[in-house]
Parts: sequence; C-alpha cells; structure tokens
Amino acid sequence: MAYATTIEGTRFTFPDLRSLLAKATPERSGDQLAGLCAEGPVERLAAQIALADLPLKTFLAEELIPSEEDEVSDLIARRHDRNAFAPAASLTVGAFREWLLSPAADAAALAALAPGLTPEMVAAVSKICRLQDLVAIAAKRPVVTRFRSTIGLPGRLATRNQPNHPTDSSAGILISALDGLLMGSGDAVIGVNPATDSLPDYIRIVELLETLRLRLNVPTQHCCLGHVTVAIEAMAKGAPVDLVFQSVAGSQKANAGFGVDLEVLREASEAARALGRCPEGGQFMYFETGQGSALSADAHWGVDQQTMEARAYAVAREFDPLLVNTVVGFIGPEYLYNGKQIIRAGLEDHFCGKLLGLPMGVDVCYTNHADADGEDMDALLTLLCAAGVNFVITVPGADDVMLNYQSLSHHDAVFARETLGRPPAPEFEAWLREVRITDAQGRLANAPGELPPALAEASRLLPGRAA
Amino acid sequence: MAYATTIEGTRFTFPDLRSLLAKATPERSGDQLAGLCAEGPVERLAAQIALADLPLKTFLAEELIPSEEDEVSDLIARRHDRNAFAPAASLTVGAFREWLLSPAADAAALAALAPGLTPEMVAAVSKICRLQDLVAIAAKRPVVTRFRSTIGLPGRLATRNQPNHPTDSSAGILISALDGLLMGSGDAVIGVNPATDSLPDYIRIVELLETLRLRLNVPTQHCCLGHVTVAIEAMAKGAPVDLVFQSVAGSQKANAGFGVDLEVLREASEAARALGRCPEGGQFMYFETGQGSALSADAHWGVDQQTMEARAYAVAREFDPLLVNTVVGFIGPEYLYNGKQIIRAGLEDHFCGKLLGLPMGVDVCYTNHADADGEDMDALLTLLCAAGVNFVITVPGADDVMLNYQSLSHHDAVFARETLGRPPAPEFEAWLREVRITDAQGRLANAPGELPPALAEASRLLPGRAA
Amino acid sequence: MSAPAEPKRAGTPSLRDLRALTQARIALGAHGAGLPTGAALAFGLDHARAREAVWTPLDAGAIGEALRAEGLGSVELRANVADRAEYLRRPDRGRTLHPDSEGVLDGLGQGFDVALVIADGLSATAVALNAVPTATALAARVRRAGWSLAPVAVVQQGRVAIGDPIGARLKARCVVVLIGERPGLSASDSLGCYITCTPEPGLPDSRRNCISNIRQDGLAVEAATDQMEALLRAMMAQGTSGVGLRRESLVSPPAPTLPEA
Amino acid sequence: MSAPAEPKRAGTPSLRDLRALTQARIALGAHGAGLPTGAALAFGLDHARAREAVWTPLDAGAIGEALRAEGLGSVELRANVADRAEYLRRPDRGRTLHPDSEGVLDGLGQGFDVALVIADGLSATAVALNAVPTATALAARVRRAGWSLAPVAVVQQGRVAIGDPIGARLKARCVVVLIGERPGLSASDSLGCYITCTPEPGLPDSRRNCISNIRQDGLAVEAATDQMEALLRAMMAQGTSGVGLRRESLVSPPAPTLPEA
Ligand code: B12
Ligand code: B12
Repeated sequence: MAYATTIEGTRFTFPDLRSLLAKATPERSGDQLAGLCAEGPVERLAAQIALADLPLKTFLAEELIPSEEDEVSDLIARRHDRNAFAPAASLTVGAFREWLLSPAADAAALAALAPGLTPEMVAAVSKICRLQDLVAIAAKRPVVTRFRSTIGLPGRLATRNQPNHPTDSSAGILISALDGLLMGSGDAVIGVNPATDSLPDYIRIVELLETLRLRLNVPTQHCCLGHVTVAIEAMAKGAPVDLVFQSVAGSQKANAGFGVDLEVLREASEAARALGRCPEGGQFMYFETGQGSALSADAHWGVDQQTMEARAYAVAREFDPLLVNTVVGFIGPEYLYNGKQIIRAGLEDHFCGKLLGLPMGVDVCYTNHADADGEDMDALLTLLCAAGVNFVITVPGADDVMLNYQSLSHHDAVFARETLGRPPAPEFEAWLREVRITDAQGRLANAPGELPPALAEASRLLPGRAA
Repeated sequence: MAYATTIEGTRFTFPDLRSLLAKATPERSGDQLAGLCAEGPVERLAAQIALADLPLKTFLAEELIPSEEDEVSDLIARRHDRNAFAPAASLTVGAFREWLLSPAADAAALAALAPGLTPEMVAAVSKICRLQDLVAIAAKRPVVTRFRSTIGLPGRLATRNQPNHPTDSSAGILISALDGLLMGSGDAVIGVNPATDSLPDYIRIVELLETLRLRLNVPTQHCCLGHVTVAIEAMAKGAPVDLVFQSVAGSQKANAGFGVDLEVLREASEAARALGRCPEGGQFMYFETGQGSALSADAHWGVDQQTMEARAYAVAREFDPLLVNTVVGFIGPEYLYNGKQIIRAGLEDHFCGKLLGLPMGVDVCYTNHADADGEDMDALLTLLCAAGVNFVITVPGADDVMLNYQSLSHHDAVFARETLGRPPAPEFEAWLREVRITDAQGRLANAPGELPPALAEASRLLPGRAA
Repeated sequence: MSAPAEPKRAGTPSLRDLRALTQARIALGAHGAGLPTGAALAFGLDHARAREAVWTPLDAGAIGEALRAEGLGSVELRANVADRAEYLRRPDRGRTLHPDSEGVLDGLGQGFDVALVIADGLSATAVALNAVPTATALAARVRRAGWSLAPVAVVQQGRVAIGDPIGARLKARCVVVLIGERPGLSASDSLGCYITCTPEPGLPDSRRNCISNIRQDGLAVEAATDQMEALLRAMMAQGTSGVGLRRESLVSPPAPTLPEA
Repeated sequence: MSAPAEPKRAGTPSLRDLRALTQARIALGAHGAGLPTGAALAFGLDHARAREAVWTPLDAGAIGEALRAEGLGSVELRANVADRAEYLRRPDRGRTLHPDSEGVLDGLGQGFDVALVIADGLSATAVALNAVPTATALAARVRRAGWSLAPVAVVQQGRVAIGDPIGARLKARCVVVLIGERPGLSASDSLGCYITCTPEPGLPDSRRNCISNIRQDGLAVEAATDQMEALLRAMMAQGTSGVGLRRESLVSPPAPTLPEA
C-alpha cells in the first residue's frame, strides 16, 4: 500500500511501509549507503507527517519482511499480545507519541503495554521523537533484571567492566579487570571479548573470571563474549559460564551472517539454565546489537537500519536477557557518520529497547574512522543517564586495546556516580563500601591503582605472587 | 614571551600568550574567521600541552590587552585579590584543572578562590577541559542571587520568560508572557527585548510587565532589555524598573561598539539601587554576553573569542548582577558553526562564569543560518542542568518571533522539571502550586492555554476585558 | 488513552482564543513536557524552510526593474564574497565591495544627502517582498524633504556595514541600508533598516541607528519610513548618528490597538 | 592543593607496578572523576594520530618490492572506490574490484590452492609494517604443505570481502586476506587475517574464519601463521570454512607466559 502527504502543494508519496519508515528516519549514513534515506529535510518531514497519521495497527496488518521467509518476523507475529495492545489499538503513531509523553504513560502502564508492542511500532514512534522525547519517555520505563546484582533500578547506573587484551593474556585480562573494579566498575558484568575464538581459550577466560569473582567475593557475573556455539561446547565441558553471550540482528539472514538462529540461541539458553548458577527468577542471557549490522550482512530487506535494530530486540526479548547492549558507535562511519548520528542512535536504541521491555545498556563509543570524539560521548552518557540507561561499558582510559575503538573510561562511571548522582547496583554499591574502594559518600577512596587492604586477597592472583 | 612544546620530534612554538591561548582553543569558526586558530588537531594538542605546563600566575605578569589602553584589563588587574589567589598561586594550568576536579575543590573552596581568579585563568583551564570536566567542576559551584525570587540554589533551574513581539504590541507581549507563566516559566525574570528603541516604548513595556506582576502577585522580577542609556532615562522619569539590562563584551572597544563603558554601567547601577525596589542585599543588574561579539565589533585585540567572552564576565562581576546570560548560539555560524561548537561554547561560558562567581544562565539557542537544530539544544540543556546552570531562556514553541532565532520552548523547562528533576526557584515553585498552575507533584495541572481560576484576575488584563 | 482534555471552564478565558494577538507559538498544548505531534512536525518543517531561505539567492535584476518602475535609478553591486557558504563564514568580506563593483560607483556622482542601499543580507526573500515598497516610500519622503538621493545600490552578499564604503564613495551625508534580517521560524520576510551619518569604512555599529522587523506582520512600511525620516532629520541637524544621537525629536510608533477578544 | 597522594601501603601491591602486563591504560589515576591532565592530553594526541592513520595511503609499490625481495610475485589491484572519503562511506564498493583491475587477474592463471590478498583496509600502517613478514611466513608454510600459491594481490581501498571476487576469478580453493584493522588509540598497526574456502562474491562473513590483532604487541607472526596453516588444513580437508568448520583439529595459541612482577 502507498502512503502520501501534501506539503504546500507538493505531493510526496511513499510506495510502501518500508520506504515510509526509511524516509522518515533522521539523516544517517547507513540509510544513505543503502539508498533508502530521504532526499532532503522536506521529504523527510513529509514522511514523518504521513507516518504520524498512520494507525499503529497497520504494523500488524502489513509485514516489513514476510514471516514465511524470515523467522524473526515470524517470531514477532507469534509473540504479539493483542490484549496488551488493546489500549493503543486505536492510536495513530503521532497520537501514540503524545500518549507516551503524557503522565498517563507511567511505569505500570508502559510495562503492561510492552507485550502488545512490536519492534516496528516502537521504531516508527521513535522516528518522530526528538532527543528530549526519547529521554523523557524512556526515563519513565525502568526494566529491572537480576543475577548476583540487581540491574536497572531507577536512579542507578551499572557498568560492564571490559578487560580485553589483544592476545587474551590471562595476566593482562586480570589486571585490567582489577583496575576497573578499583574504579568501581563491573556490576553489570565483567565481560571479556576474546581475541581468539578457540574453545580452550574460552574456558580459560571464564575460569579466570570465576576465580577473580570468588576470591574477591564480588556480587556480579562474568562473561566471555565468544560465539554462542563455543559457549555451548564450554558448558558441555562444565565450564563456569555465568552469562551466555551472542550478537544478534533483526533478520534471519543477518543472524545467519553471525552464524546463529533462534534454535541455537534456545539451545544455549537451556544449557545455561541447566547449569543452575543463576538464582531462580533471574536472568543470564547477554545480547549485543547495533545499527548497521543487518545491512553489513546484506540482510536488511530494504528496511532502514534503525527499524532493523529494533527487530533485533525481538530476538533478544525471546530469551529474557539480563543485559542487552547496543554497541552504538562501534562499527563505523558507514552506518553512523558522526557524533550527532551516534548520539541520536544511542538514544533511539535505548528508547526502543526499553519500550519493548528490555534491560538496555549502551556501549557509548566511537571509532577512529568516524567524525566523533570523547566530547560526543560525554553528551551521550549524560543524556543516557537522564534517560535511565541500565548500564554502560567502561574500559581503562576509554581505550579498548583489542577491539580498536574508544568506549567510556572507568572514570566516566565515576562522573555518573558523583556528578549525575547514579550509584551502581545496590549489592555492588555495598561491596564497594565494604572493601573500601569507595568511602561513605560513595566516592573513590584510594590512590589510583592501589588495592585497599580488604582486597589483599586479590594480590595473590597477580603474576609473581602465590596463587 | 614565546611558548613551545615538542611532540615526537616536531617543535611547535607560540610567539605569545595570546597565540598560545588561541591555538589551544577547540575548533571554532570565529577563531578561524579571525585567523587565530590552530592549523589542525596536532598543533592544537601541542598548544594545549604547552598551556597545561604554564604557571597560572603568568596571567598576572603578562596582560593579553594592555591596561593602559583598555579599561577592562585595568579593571581585571585592579580587582585581582592576591590573598584569595594564594592557594592556587603555585599551580600550573594543568594542575589547576586537576585540583578543580578533586574533592578538595568543594563549593566553599571554589567560592573563596573566585576573587583570586582572572578571566584569562579560567579561560585557559577551560581549554584543556573536556565537556565532562566542564560539567563536573561547574556542578560543584552554586552561585545564588536573589531579588523577589532566589536563583541558583543547587538542584533548581530558573527560567527567563521572554515574551518578545515584532512591534512590541502590548497585547502581544502580555499574552505571550501569560502563556509562559501558564507553562511555569518566568522565575528568573520576565524580560522583553524591545523591537523599538524609544524611551516611551521602554516605559510602556516596563509598566505593562509591572502591572502583570502585581495583578498576579508573581514572585519574580521583570526587565525591558533596551539600551542601558534608555533605562537610565526611564528611571529618571520614575518608571518601575526592576532590572537594568545591558549587553557587555570583553574589551573597552567592544563595549564602545555597544555604546557603553564602565562609567555608564555604574551610573545605571546606582540609579537602580536608588529606586529601592530590590530588597537589601539582593541583586538587580542583568547582563548578556556571547562569544563573538568582540570580534564582531573588530575589538578582540587578537585574542580568541572564548577568552574575550570570559573577560566580559569581569565587567559583569563588577556590578554584582542578579543574572548573567550567555546567548550562546544567538549570533550565528560565523562564530559558532554548528551544534557541536554551540554545545561546547555554552558549557565553557557557564563554567568560566561560575568559577568567577557569576550567576550564569545560558540562552540555549541557534539560528537558521547555523548547522544546528533542536536536538543539539536538547543535549545542551541536559548537560547544562547536570552542570547546575542557574537559568535558561524560554519562549513559546522555541520560536522567538522578533529576534528570529530559536531558543528553548517553555516545554523544555517542563522537561527539566519533570524528567531532570530541577524545580524552579522556591518562591516561584510555591506560587505555581498556589495558583494551581502545577499540582502537588509540580506537574502542569491545566489544559493548554487555560487560566486556572486563581488567575482569573489575569483575564482582566486581556484585550476585550475590563482592566 | 489520550491526554485528558479538561472541559473548558465557564468564565475563565483561554489563551487559545487570543492567538491572533501574536505570531508567537502560544497555547500549543503539551503532553507531559512534549509538544503535540502536529506542532513538533510543523516546527521541523518551518526549520527546513527557514534554512532554505538563507540560501535563496537575490534576484538583483528584478529589484532593479521594480525600482525603475517606481521611477528610481539603481546600480548592481556585489560584496567581496565568493558564494553563500563563504558569506556565512566570512562576514568581514560581506562588508567590503568586490573590486569590480568599486568602479561602478565612481560614475554616479558624489555629494548626495542620502544614499540608499538594498542588500540581501541573510534573507533575499525579505528583500524581494519588502525592499522596493520601503525604498519607494522613503524616496518620496526624501524628495519631499528636499534632499538629494543617489541611485539605489542593490548589493549581492552584503552585510549591514557594506553601506559604509558605498556611502563614503558617494560622499553621502547619510546612508540608509535596507537588508534582509536573518530568517526566523515564523517569518523569513523581515527587513532591517540601518542608518549611518557620514559613513566611512570601519565605523562601529554604535554609530548607526536601526529600525527592525519591517514586514507584513511586523512594522508597516509607512510607520517604518516615518521613523527613517525622523532619524534622517535628526542626523542632518546634529551631524551624527548612533548612540550619540539625541532622540527627543523622534516620533514613537503609534501604540498598537488591541483587537477585541 | 593537589589531590591527596596517599602513601603507598606496605604489603599491598599497586597496579602501577604491573603496567607492563597490558597496553591497556590502567592505573591512570583520577582527580574526582577526571583523568590526570597528562593522560587526558595524551589521549587527545593519540586520537589525532589514529585519525590520521585512517587517511594514510597504502604504498602498494613498496609492498610489491618487498614481496619480490622475499621471492614472491605480486600484482597491484584496486577496489572500485574513488577516494578515501568514499571508501569510508561505501564499504560495498570496497568489496568489488575496479573494472581496470579485473583484467589484470585474468593473465595470472587459475586453479590455485591458495590465493593471498593484501589490502589496506582501514590501516595502511598495519599493512606496511606487518603484511610482508606475515605473507612471507605463510607462503613458506604453503610451499611446505605442497599447495600452489597464486601471485599475491595487493589491493588499494579494499575491504575483507574483496578476497571473494579475487579468489573466485583465480578459482582458488582458499583465499587468505591480510588487511589493516581499524586503527586503535594505542595501536594502529594491527593486521587482521580472514580466510575463506571456495570464495565467491556475496558470501556472508559466517563463511570466513578470522585471526586478528597480528602486530608487535599482539599476536606474533609465527603464532598467527601457525593458526592460518591449521585453518587451511581444516578447510582443505572439510571443503568449507566459517562457522561450519570443525575446529577440534586446530592448534590453540600457546598460553601466554606471565612475566614476573
Ligand atoms: C544579530 C543581532 C545582534 C548581534 C550582532 C552581531 C552580528 N555579527 O550579527 C549582537 C548580539 C552583537 C547584537 C547586539 C546588539 N543589538 Co542586536 N540584533 C541582532 C538581530 C537578532 C539580527 C540582526 C540581523 O539579522 N542583521 C542582518 C545581518 C545581515 O546583518 P549583519 O551585517 O550580519 O550584522 C550587523 C547587524 O546585525 C548589526 N546590529 C545588530 N544589532 C544591532 C543593533 C543596533 C542598534 C545597530 C545599530 C546595529 C545592530 O550589527 C551587525 C554587525 O555589523 C536583530 C533582530 C532582527 N530581527 O533583526 C537585533 C537588533 C537589531 N539588535 C538590537 C539591539 C538593541 C542590540 C543592542 C543595542 C543590545 C544592547 N542593549 O546592547 C546590541 C548592540 C549592537 C551594536 N553593536 O551596537 C535591536 C535594535 C533595536 C533598535 N531598533 O535599535 C534589535 C532589532 C533586536 C532587539 N530588539 O533587541 N545584535
Ligand atoms: C568491526 C568488527 C565487527 C563488525 C563488522 C561489521 C563491519 N561492517 O565492520 C560487527 C559488529 C558486525 C562484528 C561482528 C562480529 N564479530 Co567482529 N570485529 C570487528 C573488529 C572490531 C574490527 C574489524 C576490522 O577492523 N576489520 C577491517 C575492515 C577493513 O574490514 P571490513 O571489510 O570493513 O569489515 C569486515 C570485517 O570486520 C568482518 N568481521 C568482523 N568481525 C568478524 C568476525 C569474524 C569471525 C569474521 C569471519 C569476520 C568478521 O566483517 C566485516 C564485513 O565483511 C574486529 C577486531 C579487530 N581488532 O579487528 C572484531 C572481530 C574480528 N570480531 C570478532 C567476532 C568474534 C565477531 C562475532 C562473531 C561476534 C559474535 N559472537 O557474534 C560477530 C560476527 C561477525 C560476522 N559477521 O560473522 C572477533 C573475531 C575473533 C576470531 N578470531 O574469530 C574480533 C577479532 C573481535 C573479538 N574478539 O570480538 N565485528
């Protein structure tokens, strides 16, 4: 079906829902690369105006990618809850935005609505939201998950401590993880991206992290972000796997590009549950996503990258994750050209994920081939904290020496705690005080790099000391 | 004296303090226009490294603009308090930044230091601060002023209600002011920029605002932002002038371009004090500044625009103002090219003003010839609230129909209150509740544009009703 | 599920009924802190339009034609600016004449009482709509006052201070610059008028007087030229302009009459 | 007036003493939430350098020379990309050959066991430093294994998938792409290796295997080529690559030995 609107005598038409959504998307290099974006601001506004008038339920009638050919579409259709959707069933996209902003849309109402929303609906409404709307609405929607720590409580910010090393050296990973803990980072997860992709390395890394956790008694969980198939093998061998990780995307073909499908994710999830490490009712899956990955795998079906990203959340939602992380500026300028595009995309992803009921974190980051810098990240972190993001990634000095990009520094988490007033997960906050990493006010208590006495145990893990 | 640094074998030299400061400034179209900026990122870093090593006290020994030829320099030199400066006297610019970030620099320490700081010192340190530093440090330095309302208390945000009209129509101004009040805006000041510049119009406008204030019993102050010389004449004729306004800049010549000097400002200040409208110990001067105005008047002396801006604060500081407002994106792209430059400049200005002890507000704004949009303003507002800005400007729907630019909307103040948790001045907050503009939670209580019963009085001011 | 629309209370007026009193975007309504979707999209569209207006070129030929139809001679000049992108970044260049244009002025004679300049400034739209009527009305007043008027200079890519070199070269006692003000969100047709006595390059803005917001929904042409005439009279009498000019003698604009609600 | 530097407690170790264990920026110190000024400025400088590295062009001639010195023949190709700016925005073009380059391949023969591609990717620096030693070591292993090796293709403005059309045109059983990984803040010399069995245009990345972080402070050339050989052996045996490849047979990199603190 075609969609159209007239602005001052000029008629703009959009042949189908895909093109309407793509043309309504704020400027983005990835959609330009795909040849999907609006020609200019006026065509974009025309698309947004037409989109605002579109009944939300259109997205139930018309699929962007046919269910017959795509298991993600099929999943979205199967899981849609018509009863939950009922209160919004008569709204247009524009009226839905207004309702979301209104006081009526409080935490309870938003939680009740979530199973009635599809990725396409939330992507659509995000396209007619300003940054401020994205912040204001998301801020009303806490999503809380728990394993050893409780993540996503209102007014708090958790962090993933990401101690990567270019050759996965045990000592290098360990010391980096400790550095992060001493700066107060790691309540969402201590998670290593392995440079290598072998099973023995995977097992070595999770064992290393498990030792660290047990010795220091840190109320957190750990993860080796290897491929999910490797995780399955490792679990079969009895490795201490806290969280199962996988990158996911918004179409079956894109997931195939990542070497996964719903079936293998389900298998992994069941294997992890069977380990029984996570307390009953808790969560243990960890997914990463990011705008552009579907296009990168030539698996976007002519759908704009932001909508594809929201569809990835349908995959994540299926497995009740502890953490979902959009690595927003990670891939590069071909998808998000500069700081401005990264900032908006980060807030969109957080917004869409939260509306769908996901525990959203954001990797606030950029690469050296993008037109962005640390100041853009300062802005995005501050906006995300206002929006109530569940967690962010932090690395030593903002420099990931293996993945070759800049994420946040552990210092930035200190800023979030001390200036923005966002303490970490309560269990972790208590632990930080107990071991005297922070003082009574929650401020860092030690000289840089010094282990507080309560962590003397940790020193035995260090190279050259008795283990 | 020349300054130099060597990076990987390449030696960078800077002939004098002016060029060192200019080259250390983050990229900015105004400094490019003036031909002062660094050639590229590496030269900029070299200048920043050299600047970080510079002893702070150099700025006392070496003047950027000679006192003999510039009364602003003379004022800066005369007012410098060596005792207050003592604790920082041995620091370099780089160590000063570190101290500012440290817990030792709390509100009391920063307040005690302020009279010892010169504009050049704070400009210098701002140049080696990231956005996050600018926010974190400023957030520790509340500056509180009061007239009928108390502005700048920690955790609060005041607003200037700016009801401009292209022909200064009384009805047009009034209805716009009321619209703002109904949205909860106006505790810093209700301030009109007159389109006209005649004395009768000036008097008519202040009388109109005075009537509004008295009828509604609003705990705020008002202002007609005409030229200070007109204000002096109006006061002589007994007009009810709450605040005396003037635009000021960082050199005598630039102020002459504005048609003012320290003498005339002093005269105006004394005249306003003599009116006795402001409670004892309160403040009643209102200044506006903005990067680029000195260069625009060809009065920048080869000094970069951000340092010139900080020098304008020395002028403002002399008169113990109630409000200082940097109209950051107001002039246009020749000084701040895009959203990124506007965002940084706004935070720099706020930071420098606060360190100097000024009650800083920011006009979060952009023009249609700049490469910026409302989303950049969303980011800047959120960052400024984190930094503890005293007040911002708001206009109906973000559109100033007389000055032809976009500032914040009254709605944005609602966002700051409801999402960022920044209530207005306590007196005004109480008034808003009393007259039922807001409910018990501080949320807007009325349908748009409807006067609550308690404001029925206001309706008599409206055209077509008995006055 | 939509925001509660309270019934309008009898007796209390609504600002919505009074929207005609200002172009300002009052009584828009709000959902939480958010603008209604319609208002938000309208804002976006207006922004796109206003940005376009900045880049619209001036049709100087058409202005010359229209002036001729009103019996006014004119010349076309341009400032020393390569293109619109440079114009935005280099206001200094918009204040000086292109070398090609300097000679043009020399053929026009010297020693006029009033020189009149029309420059695109930041809005060619404002100039296209309002410059010729304003110039025509002002010229009539100049003639009536018995002052001599130079041929109108129509300048591409000009800034306010372009009047200084033009006025100086023509040895004019006063120069009146009619220029497109930066386009706003609601109006991109606003004309500014800046008058300077004894113009010469390098004068500060404090040496000028300004009348602003000349456009259909702003200051009317008659009222604006009234003020221009009064300013010119004061300048001719006092030999100066700007903040030094004594203003007692100036007419104040008529108090706006309030429409009935 | 500077941040309190606590005396180092006896007995408890400091991470500062162990900085050699990782290139990561650990134990930087903090003032409140802020980085020390030195670290903040160093970060800025590293960022400026890393951005430069992205734009540094590949000296393909020099690579060819160096390969020749090692006894390896090569050809110069380029992807279908106009310049670096386009390269960054259009990865799709970096995956296809420029028409001029297609013919070059046709003269080289077909049906090799292994084709080797060196492409600038996002860091010509990485290629300049590490590609030739890696290629030389790999070529020796290929020869020892008795596989045939095509002349090395040196590609300007190439992406990982440029190996697909090259490998397909050469009808190679496996293609090994050595490519500059995006420059990081601390290292802009990191080389990536991507191997694909039965290459053809349009293959998904799940059909490749990857060995990454080949550089001085990362994976050593010997260890890297060890893994490459193992991967090639598995691929030749199983006739596939990527996630479908069974890995049991692969050597795992030697466990890093921990330096004494
Ligand atoms: C931009 C602007 C400024 C900028 C000018 C810098 C710049 N580079 O553009 C700044 C912030 C510095 C400024 C300052 C002032 N401005 Co002013 N400004 C404007 C604005 C919003 C737009 C002007 C425009 O579009 N110009 C067109 C472009 C093409 O011109 P330009 O050559 O690029 O820029 C020149 C003019 O803008 C001129 N200019 C700007 N303001 C003023 C004011 C006066 C009195 C004069 C003579 C000239 C002048 O100076 C610029 C450099 O030569 C107008 C509002 C409007 N709707 O026009 C008010 C406006 C013209 N300004 C006004 C006023 C009152 C002032 C101040 C006197 C305020 C004060 N109390 O100190 C000062 C002093 C200006 C001076 N130098 O003498 C009034 C004038 C009222 C009147 N009828 O006289 C206006 C109408 C708005 C208002 N009501 O406040 N202004
Ligand atoms: C960018 C990147 C990505 C991007 C690629 C998209 C893009 N357009 O660039 C995204 C986020 C999609 C990605 C995803 C994954 N990646 Co990756 N990625 C990188 C990174 C950071 C830089 C790569 C680079 O510079 N390439 C050079 C440029 C010039 O190449 P390009 O042609 O522009 O881009 C291609 C390659 O980047 C390639 N690619 C990227 N990652 C991977 C992973 C594998 C296994 C393969 C075969 C190819 C591949 O896909 C791109 C499109 O063709 C490297 C780390 C590093 N230091 O190199 C890790 C890295 C290569 N990725 C890795 C992994 C594990 C993955 C995933 C398998 C993660 C997961 N568990 O799902 C997925 C799957 C990738 C796939 N499609 O099969 C590992 C590989 C480990 C190994 N030895 O096999 C690395 C080393 C980092 C890590 N340890 O996590 N990745």
